[in-house]
Amino acid sequence: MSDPLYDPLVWLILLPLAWATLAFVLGPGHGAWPAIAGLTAQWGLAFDLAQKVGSGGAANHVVGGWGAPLGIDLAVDGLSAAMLLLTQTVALPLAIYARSYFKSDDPAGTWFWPLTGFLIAGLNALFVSVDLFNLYVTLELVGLAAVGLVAAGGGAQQVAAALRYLFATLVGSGAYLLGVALIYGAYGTVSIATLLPLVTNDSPRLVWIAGGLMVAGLMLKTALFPFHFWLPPAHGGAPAPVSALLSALVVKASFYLILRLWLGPLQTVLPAFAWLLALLGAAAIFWGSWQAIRAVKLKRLIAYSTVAQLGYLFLIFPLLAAHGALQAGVMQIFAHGLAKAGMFAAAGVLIKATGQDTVAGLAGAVERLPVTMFAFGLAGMTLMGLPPSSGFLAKWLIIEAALAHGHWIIAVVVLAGGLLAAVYVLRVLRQAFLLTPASATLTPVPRMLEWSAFALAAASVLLGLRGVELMQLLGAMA
Amino acid sequence: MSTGFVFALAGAALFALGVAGVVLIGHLLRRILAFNLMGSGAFLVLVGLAQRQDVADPVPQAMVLTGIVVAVAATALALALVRKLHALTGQLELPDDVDE
Amino acid sequence: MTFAFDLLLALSLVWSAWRTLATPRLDRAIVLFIVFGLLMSLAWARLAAPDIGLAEAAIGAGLTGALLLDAYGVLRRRRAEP
Amino acid sequence: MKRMLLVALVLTLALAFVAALASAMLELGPVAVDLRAPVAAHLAESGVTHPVTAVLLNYRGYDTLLEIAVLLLALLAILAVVGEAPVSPSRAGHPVLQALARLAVPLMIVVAVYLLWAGAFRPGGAFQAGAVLAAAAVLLHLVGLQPGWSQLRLRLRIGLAAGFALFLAVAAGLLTQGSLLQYPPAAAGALILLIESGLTVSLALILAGLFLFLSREAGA
Repeated sequence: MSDPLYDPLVWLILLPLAWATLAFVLGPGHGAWPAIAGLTAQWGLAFDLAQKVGSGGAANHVVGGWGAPLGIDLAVDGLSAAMLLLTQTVALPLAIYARSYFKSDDPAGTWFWPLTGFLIAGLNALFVSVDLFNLYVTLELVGLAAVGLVAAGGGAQQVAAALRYLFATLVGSGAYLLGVALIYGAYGTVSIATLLPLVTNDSPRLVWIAGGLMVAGLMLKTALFPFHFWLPPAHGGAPAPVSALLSALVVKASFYLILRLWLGPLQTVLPAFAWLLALLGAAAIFWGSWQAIRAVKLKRLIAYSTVAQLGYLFLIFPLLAAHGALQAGVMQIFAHGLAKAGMFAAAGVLIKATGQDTVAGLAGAVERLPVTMFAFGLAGMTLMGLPPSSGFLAKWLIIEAALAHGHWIIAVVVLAGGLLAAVYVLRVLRQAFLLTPASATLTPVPRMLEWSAFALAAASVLLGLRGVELMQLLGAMA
Repeated sequence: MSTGFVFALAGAALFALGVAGVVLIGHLLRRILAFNLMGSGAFLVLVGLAQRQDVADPVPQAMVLTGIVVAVAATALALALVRKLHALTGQLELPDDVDE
Repeated sequence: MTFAFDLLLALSLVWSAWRTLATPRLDRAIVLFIVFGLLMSLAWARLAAPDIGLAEAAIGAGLTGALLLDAYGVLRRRRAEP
Repeated sequence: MKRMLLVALVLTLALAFVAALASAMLELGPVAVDLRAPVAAHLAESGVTHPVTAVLLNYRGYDTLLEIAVLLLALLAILAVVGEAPVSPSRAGHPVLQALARLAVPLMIVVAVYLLWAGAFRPGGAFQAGAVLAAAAVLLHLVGLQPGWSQLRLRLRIGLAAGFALFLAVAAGLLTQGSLLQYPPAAAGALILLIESGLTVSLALILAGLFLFLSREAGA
């Protein structure tokens, strides 16, 4: 790096921290413009970083100049660069959406901007950290910010959901922390790069326990079946922009960390659990889809769909040795991230406009809110995995990797999951195409809400056509 | 057996006790206590195991200082939520999660 | 001798933690939790970690204990009023 | 009956876990990396002489930066949860207690300043100092001399955020030295004291805030 002041990796952490603090000082309800400006700059930084990493350069930053294991190192490879790019790409339209969504007197929006700033800072810091203890701090930053956003200004239901979420996330990070403590006890370091050559097949038993604890804690935070109990009330009950941020990004962060441990320091330990995780992933697909099909409330349906879609991510673990499985996983993270952000944003518009939060209340939505329903349909297309969407590409890649291994059962699960997704998506669309009931009233909603939802949903489909670039980025993985 | 080791073992027991408490206890204030016990257990393991030769190691000690502050932050947030829930519903346990 | 002290302290930690969760009265549970925090400070002193001992006494037992007692007081008053 | 079975099951699992963990801990050999040596070797450049403070604010200062963010964030989340509540009149305290508090508080401030200053070379530092100051504020509240905070005026918001903002600004400014938080050895001691002083004030306000924002609805 020629100019030490311009290191995109560091500014991706400093910028959101700075605008979050500014938003806090500006006071209740303020801070939308600093957030949008900051996120725009961050998007540019993430894009620049991805290009740099994609063309073969790795990026790292030695905080304090000490170097691991004494200091803390930050590093970006293809996987981190992809996650950073996704985070800013989802957060920027959602910020524009949220500015129109929260009216000035909405108690849920009072501290939305600083909380979101800390959330984004935590996510970015998590994606670039290569120090196990530092990762714990970033996990807590993300978790507490997410809980605060869920609870903000809410009623009893929301507060109860936030508490459930808080206990899940705290136990999850507690288990992770004990794992880190055991690793430090066994090796005397928490730096991933230093640990890499030290952890071998004949590592002490304690390291296996540590690996199990860390992954179990992160599974709880990722809401993998049967640890998903906290997700539907939290994601279903939060304000729409918050649901979108949580479903698209926050649960992916802990999944990313599992992947990072799996490919990195614990690569000799964790593969023993591969089929267990894949089995739970398959169970998540069936259980989540079934609950989505039965859900009464619209956002509940979308939240259960998240439980199901997270299941696909865990199917890749038995396949990771094969070329393409990692690409499949990241494509699914992108596809679901963009589509689910778009879908929750669209649901927020529908609920605001119709004043009802049930699926049944959507009758006639197509003729009255065509843009929003189109956005919902596009996002649904990605979730079902129809070509040419990125969801199709992700499922195709999983099936390809599964067949290359001879694990046809995984391919069957993926296909069945797509059919189940079609059932719950079409259930919403069918209702929306019904005639408008005479009693229905429609509150006008800002155009910006509809179009930012549309942009996210459309991006999830269009990414399917530009998947090659993303693959190249991952090819640069160390 | 060294001092570090004794407290690492105690930490393991505290952690397990805390997790069992969070899982089994419905009363929210007690659940917060259980979470704190669990955190203290992890801290004791971190420092105790690293100092099993009974030589002080400043690195895990600094980590625990960080961890204690994070734990009190989480506890305060949890208490705020519990008090809010009690003000709204009069309950100190989580209501069943229903979709209606 | 020091080993016996360590063992006793470790056992008291686990015992007070157990009583914190198992005792039927909530106010006693909170007091036991504060006692647990003070025992933790002693343990940190034994582990040659006086910084953590100070922080644990001030933040862990002190502030957390005050927050818990305050919450308990409010909840009890609310229950008494209506 | 079902409940009893569940309790028995969870406690058995917990015991099994402790047994497995204990036996695995016992078979542990010596560690591959010993950080005590580099911690001691670079102490002279770190700007402080107390190793824990060196780790906390220099070697792993980035952890601490994020940790302050967590604390500020928790306060924010609490504000978002409890919302604007009417402030309750402070409880009438006992006059003897009030007199005692009036004596104790200046003493606590002295202790806090000592802890802050001592942190560079012996146990102590911004956290302990901030906690003592916060305890002083809580004490004043408990005896009825300090009402719970209701409104978050601009001045208070600045005070709460200042420590973190200062830390962040120093961290970013040190990018000119080559990387985040890279203190030049000559200025490290002064910069760390600057950061710790800012942190002490903000930590005291935040920790007191955790208590005072929550307890303002005490009368409700």
